[in-house]
Amino acid sequence: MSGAASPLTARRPRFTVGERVLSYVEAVREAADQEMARDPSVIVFGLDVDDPKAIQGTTRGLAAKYGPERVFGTPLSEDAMTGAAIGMALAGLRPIHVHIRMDFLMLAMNQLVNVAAKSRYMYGGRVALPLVVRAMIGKSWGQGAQHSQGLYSFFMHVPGLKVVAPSTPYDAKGCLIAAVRDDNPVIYVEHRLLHFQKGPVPEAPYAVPPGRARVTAAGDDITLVGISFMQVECLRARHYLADVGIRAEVLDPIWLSPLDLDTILASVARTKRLLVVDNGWTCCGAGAEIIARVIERTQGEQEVRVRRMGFAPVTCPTTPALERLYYPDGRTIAAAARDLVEGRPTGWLPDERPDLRDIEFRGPF
Amino acid sequence: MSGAASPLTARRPRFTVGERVLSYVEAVREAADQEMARDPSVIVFGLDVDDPKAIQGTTRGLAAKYGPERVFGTPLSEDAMTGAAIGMALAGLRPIHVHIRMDFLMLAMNQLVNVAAKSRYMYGGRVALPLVVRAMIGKSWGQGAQHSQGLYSFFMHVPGLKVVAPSTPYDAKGCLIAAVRDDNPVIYVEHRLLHFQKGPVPEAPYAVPPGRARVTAAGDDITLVGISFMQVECLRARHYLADVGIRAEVLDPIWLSPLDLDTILASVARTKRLLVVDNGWTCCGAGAEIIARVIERTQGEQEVRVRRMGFAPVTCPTTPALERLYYPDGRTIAAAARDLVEGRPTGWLPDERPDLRDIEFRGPF
Amino acid sequence: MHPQLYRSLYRIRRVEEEIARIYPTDRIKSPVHLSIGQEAVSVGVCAALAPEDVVFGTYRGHAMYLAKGGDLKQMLAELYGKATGCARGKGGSMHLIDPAAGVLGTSAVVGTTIANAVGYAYALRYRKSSALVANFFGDGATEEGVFAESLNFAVLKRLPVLFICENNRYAIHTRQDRRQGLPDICGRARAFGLPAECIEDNDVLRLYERVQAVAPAVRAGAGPYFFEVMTYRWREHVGPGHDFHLGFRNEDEVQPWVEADQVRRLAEMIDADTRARIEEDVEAEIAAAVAFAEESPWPEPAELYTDVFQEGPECPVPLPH
Amino acid sequence: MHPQLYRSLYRIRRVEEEIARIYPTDRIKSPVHLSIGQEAVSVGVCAALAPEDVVFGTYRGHAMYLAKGGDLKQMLAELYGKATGCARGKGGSMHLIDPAAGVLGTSAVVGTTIANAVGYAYALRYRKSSALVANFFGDGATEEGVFAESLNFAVLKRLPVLFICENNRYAIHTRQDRRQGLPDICGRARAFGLPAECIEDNDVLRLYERVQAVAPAVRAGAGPYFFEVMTYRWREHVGPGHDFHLGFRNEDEVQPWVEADQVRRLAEMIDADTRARIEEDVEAEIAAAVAFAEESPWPEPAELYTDVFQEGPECPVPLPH
Ligand SMILES: Cc1ncc(C[n+]2csc(CCOP(=O)(O)OP(=O)(O)O)c2C)c(N)n1
Ligand SMILES: Cc1ncc(C[n+]2csc(CCOP(=O)(O)OP(=O)(O)O)c2C)c(N)n1
Ligand SMILES: [Mg+2]
Ligand SMILES: [Mg+2]
Repeated sequence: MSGAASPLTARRPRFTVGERVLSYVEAVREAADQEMARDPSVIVFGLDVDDPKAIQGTTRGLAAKYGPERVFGTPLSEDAMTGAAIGMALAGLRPIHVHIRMDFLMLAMNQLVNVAAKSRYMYGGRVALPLVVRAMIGKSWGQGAQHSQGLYSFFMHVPGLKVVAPSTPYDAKGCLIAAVRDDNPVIYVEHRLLHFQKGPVPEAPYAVPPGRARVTAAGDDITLVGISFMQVECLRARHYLADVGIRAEVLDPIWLSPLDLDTILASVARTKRLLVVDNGWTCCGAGAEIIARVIERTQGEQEVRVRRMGFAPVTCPTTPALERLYYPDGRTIAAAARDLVEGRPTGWLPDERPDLRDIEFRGPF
Repeated sequence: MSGAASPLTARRPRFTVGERVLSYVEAVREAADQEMARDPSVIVFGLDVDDPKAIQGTTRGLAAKYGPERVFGTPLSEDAMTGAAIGMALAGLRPIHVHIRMDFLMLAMNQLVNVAAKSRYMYGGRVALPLVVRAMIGKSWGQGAQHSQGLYSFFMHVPGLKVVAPSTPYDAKGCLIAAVRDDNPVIYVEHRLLHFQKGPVPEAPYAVPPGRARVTAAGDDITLVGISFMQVECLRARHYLADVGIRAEVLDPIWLSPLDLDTILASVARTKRLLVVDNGWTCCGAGAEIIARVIERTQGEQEVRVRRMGFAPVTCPTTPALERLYYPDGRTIAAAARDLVEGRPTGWLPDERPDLRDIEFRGPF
Repeated sequence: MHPQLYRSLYRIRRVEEEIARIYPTDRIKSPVHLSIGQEAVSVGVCAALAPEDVVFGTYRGHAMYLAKGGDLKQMLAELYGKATGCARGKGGSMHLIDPAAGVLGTSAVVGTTIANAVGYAYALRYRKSSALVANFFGDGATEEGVFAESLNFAVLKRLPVLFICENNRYAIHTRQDRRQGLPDICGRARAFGLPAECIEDNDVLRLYERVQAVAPAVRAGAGPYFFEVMTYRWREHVGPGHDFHLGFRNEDEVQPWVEADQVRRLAEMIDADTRARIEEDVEAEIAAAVAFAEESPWPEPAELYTDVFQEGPECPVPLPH
Repeated sequence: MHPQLYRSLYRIRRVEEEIARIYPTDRIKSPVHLSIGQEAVSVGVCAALAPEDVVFGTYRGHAMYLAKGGDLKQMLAELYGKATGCARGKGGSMHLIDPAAGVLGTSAVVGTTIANAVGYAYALRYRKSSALVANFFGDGATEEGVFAESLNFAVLKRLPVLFICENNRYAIHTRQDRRQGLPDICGRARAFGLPAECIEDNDVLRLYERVQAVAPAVRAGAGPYFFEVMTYRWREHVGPGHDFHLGFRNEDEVQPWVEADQVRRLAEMIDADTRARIEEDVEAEIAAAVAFAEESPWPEPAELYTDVFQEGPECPVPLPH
């Protein structure tokens, strides 16, 4: 899906023709490679990072280039390996700990929530914890209950952790570089389907630092905030909405913690309408937080209409017949957005546009 | 702190003189005792449930009465013991798994989030999981970073789990009975300081079922929703507010999942002002969810002013000098409530009233 | 006994091959972790179990599910995502279940069912049942903390559990010796107080005999027992194909296992007529099951919202407020 | 060497007794897990360590912190919650730290620092350092899955770690044999490939010798080493008092340990003058430290919001957007 042709190009920051295009996978790989070349304290480990599949290719070639001491697979021991990552960080290394599914972080919660998030504070600022945890959200082809969760709100909840969920190759590289250079624990959230995205990525290292959201498409009628893969769906929705004369502005928070509220407030000040689309469940999710903050800040000054979307409040089913209904998509987002704009249930649902069809993902996994 | 005299009596549901008064600890103990007597499939286990301290007394005497097969301490193995509790529930037992601190549930997240919450759905409804997990939130006397967290929003986020946080002895008994009889996993949240509360508790078994909030004190000027121990602080705040002529209505959600939104909406419809006080961090917390839902439901029809309070967005410090500032209390809640009512920062902070002083808690733990 | 064992082995092998054959048509939109080459482990153990015994396994659970008597039609319908699946299409290949047959759970998170199995065994013991729980897991699962915690608890409470480690030497593409400082799984089990033995060469008959021999004591309260069964995965970790081209393992590594194939071995131990009849039955059963899966309806949209909770009748107890 | 060991033993014992003496005044508003009776473990190990070596421990960490050279003034100020504490009053008794002395962490969640120690050791090995990590934990901690996972990784990577299990036979009020199916901790360590030995009777000299003997190989890359040290907690699990009245253990169980008290034992092995001088020094140091804690200021309110993150200079790299 290369640049100009695609309706999704709005997502590219300042695209100059002839600029280099990479896939999300290549962008992640390049960021790790450049940081490892720059700083010998950067190491990469986690289950299967050094195997033939190389975590979708995101760690391809790193083991060969930097050796088994800097790039290694681990035993199936998420709890201890996370604790070990913390110990390495305490000793001044900058580990990147990789998990092929975010669901598996549930085995590492004690070390992440009770140790990583708290060490600096409970030790009175006498230690720093430069740690990056890469975790992937799965989707489709029967990933099901335990391979599809987007649990980033857990990490937003806990002080002492930073959380980032880049949705473009450009941000994937810049955010990983920023995360590696950050002296604090950063949960770096990827999405299996975003891995297939292509986009412009400068070759020289650059950082997309914490606390900066991006306006990925301009508009005046409604603000769509799309998190992780839902950013893609929001940009699809924008095109469906354009077909009925509604100009949606699309924002990508990029960093969820710290969150750039100002950019969202500036957009909402114009559009007066906010739809946050979570790549997870809505209850106590990022969308709840964004809406609560926006209302706390705007109440009494401007009237803003708000709404959340996210996974259906059920466990993810494997059958395509139900999985289709489990996730928001460009069409359902557009429908909800139009209802919000018109202030009434219109019952409208756009027919699928071929050029806006979802990425074809074919299993086995 | 017995009934009529205390400013906190508003929390009692229909109190008739001469009614039996129990402590929260005794209420929890009695609920477990009565359910075990009623149903041999109910068993209680967890670290130290059978030791001389008997989890603050909440399991006192159960081992002697029901024997070591139904009441037993465990190895220090939260992950496997949670998985075992799930296996027992699959086999038709109704385990109550006890944790002296909620922080330790971080070791059990994989089994709770990936297995307990999902089993019924991912097995197409062919199994049921009647499981109760009791977890205590600690506070004061240097509990600090790892013994003070109120992480219930994690469990509200995940479909398939129910969450309850009773704040009175009456609800402690009724909710535990309801939780034990529920055929689904229930996270039962206690608070170390609530254990000292006393209140009327009927002797006969009764259930306080999911999905019912309670108006614990009536008022028309503002709605205070206090979760877990913050319910006590909200009732304190109500008295400080009364001193300046503000009549606050106080609600206790009791069950956080499923949440009784209607009772909150009914109150807010009158007061037009909502302050939710979380017994945890606010980011992606219960307060964010409640405010987002209230706004989604009321927008366009009524203007509601909202605000959240909760733990300071930092790790819990041990020194009393800072811990005091870390938690909301009756006075800071009153101050925030007054500002919300008057629609401006008044700068008011009431002096502490001796009759509203906090419970004296003395360590070592 | 040999005919039964052969039927079970042949049936699993052919079901897996059939899944691999159908897979490229994309009608099975579910990750499949085939047990081709490892059938003997589930068959040897389950043949020695009683119907009321219970099994817990993993995402690589087709063999266990079938060997224990799980319904084939419902299994294939589940892989197809149909409403008639054993999990009504909501679980897929990694979450097979059949309570009627004692198949109580399979998980896609490595190691999780080890603790569930131990808890189930506690309930059996508590109920004075003579049933036991057999728990299947891979060599990689033994590296998860839950493995150690579960073994300790099972020994502490002398629970009726048979731990069955299916050691196929790999976790995805990583060899055991690259993950375990001391690759001696039986040794670790013994250190927790379990009697443990290793069945070399995937030997279905030996495994069957040994499980038969130790099961009575386990039922009688002697405590858990541990088997490590050396076996080998012929196909790729997940999916219908092979993975030798990836270069992480050498093709001739599989040869000895193919030569010692337990399906062929048992085939040669029974007379031709019996064998022909068995294969005929099985082929017919599989064809019928595939047809069933193909023709079954998709779940209704409303199904998305069911099965989150089990909601019984309103609470019987009077509510004073 | 004996005078040094005695100084360290006596100093820890007296600090703990002093904390117990002060505790009823409520000036120490922090849970305290005293190490009275267990001083020998930290002293025997740390006396054999080099200054650049690193230790990780638990909430019962006073002895380790002091034995490794942690600052006494800052420790007491921390217990008092003062701004001059080793964690600026934010961590209390359960989170002592002193990077300058190589005290890298203590946790209130059982078992957590075992994995942290292993990771730190990986960094040392990666940096070709000759330092090692000594990790102290209790007998209960060995039941947590992280213990097994950490040992496996340490052996797999041959990391420079000394695992020190302080076996005081209890987890709070529960005996080891009521928590462990096979109460043989060294046996479990060996099953993971570690050389393991048990030091009976809390013997500080033997422990010191043995650590000295094995440390060089550990530094040289031979891999981790495991010590189980039998010891005994004289006081209650948490707090300044005793707990025999609770009835879970019998008062005469402590007698042999009191008779074999390593503090008195070492006292008797050095000459009277040396001993008098040491005790004088230590008493003066403790008195000064208590005074320091008492007189130190509370943290300023603004401190509540500091130390959540380490914020360096803005990212040096140019930002194209
Ligand atoms: C907790 C967890 N970590 C990682 C994974 C990813 N994963 C899936 S299968 C597998 C290998 C498991 O190996 P083993 O236990 O030997 O079983 P086998 O696949 O060989 O049958 C891994 C690492 C997972 N599913 N769960
Ligand atoms: C993960 C976890 N579970 C439970 C507790 C509660 N707890 C605190 S100390 C302790 C006993 C630990 O025993 P042991 O490891 O032998 O250390 P000791 O106190 O005897 O020195 C327990 C269960 C905890 N702090 N962390
Ligand atoms: Mg394997
Ligand atoms: Mg102990």
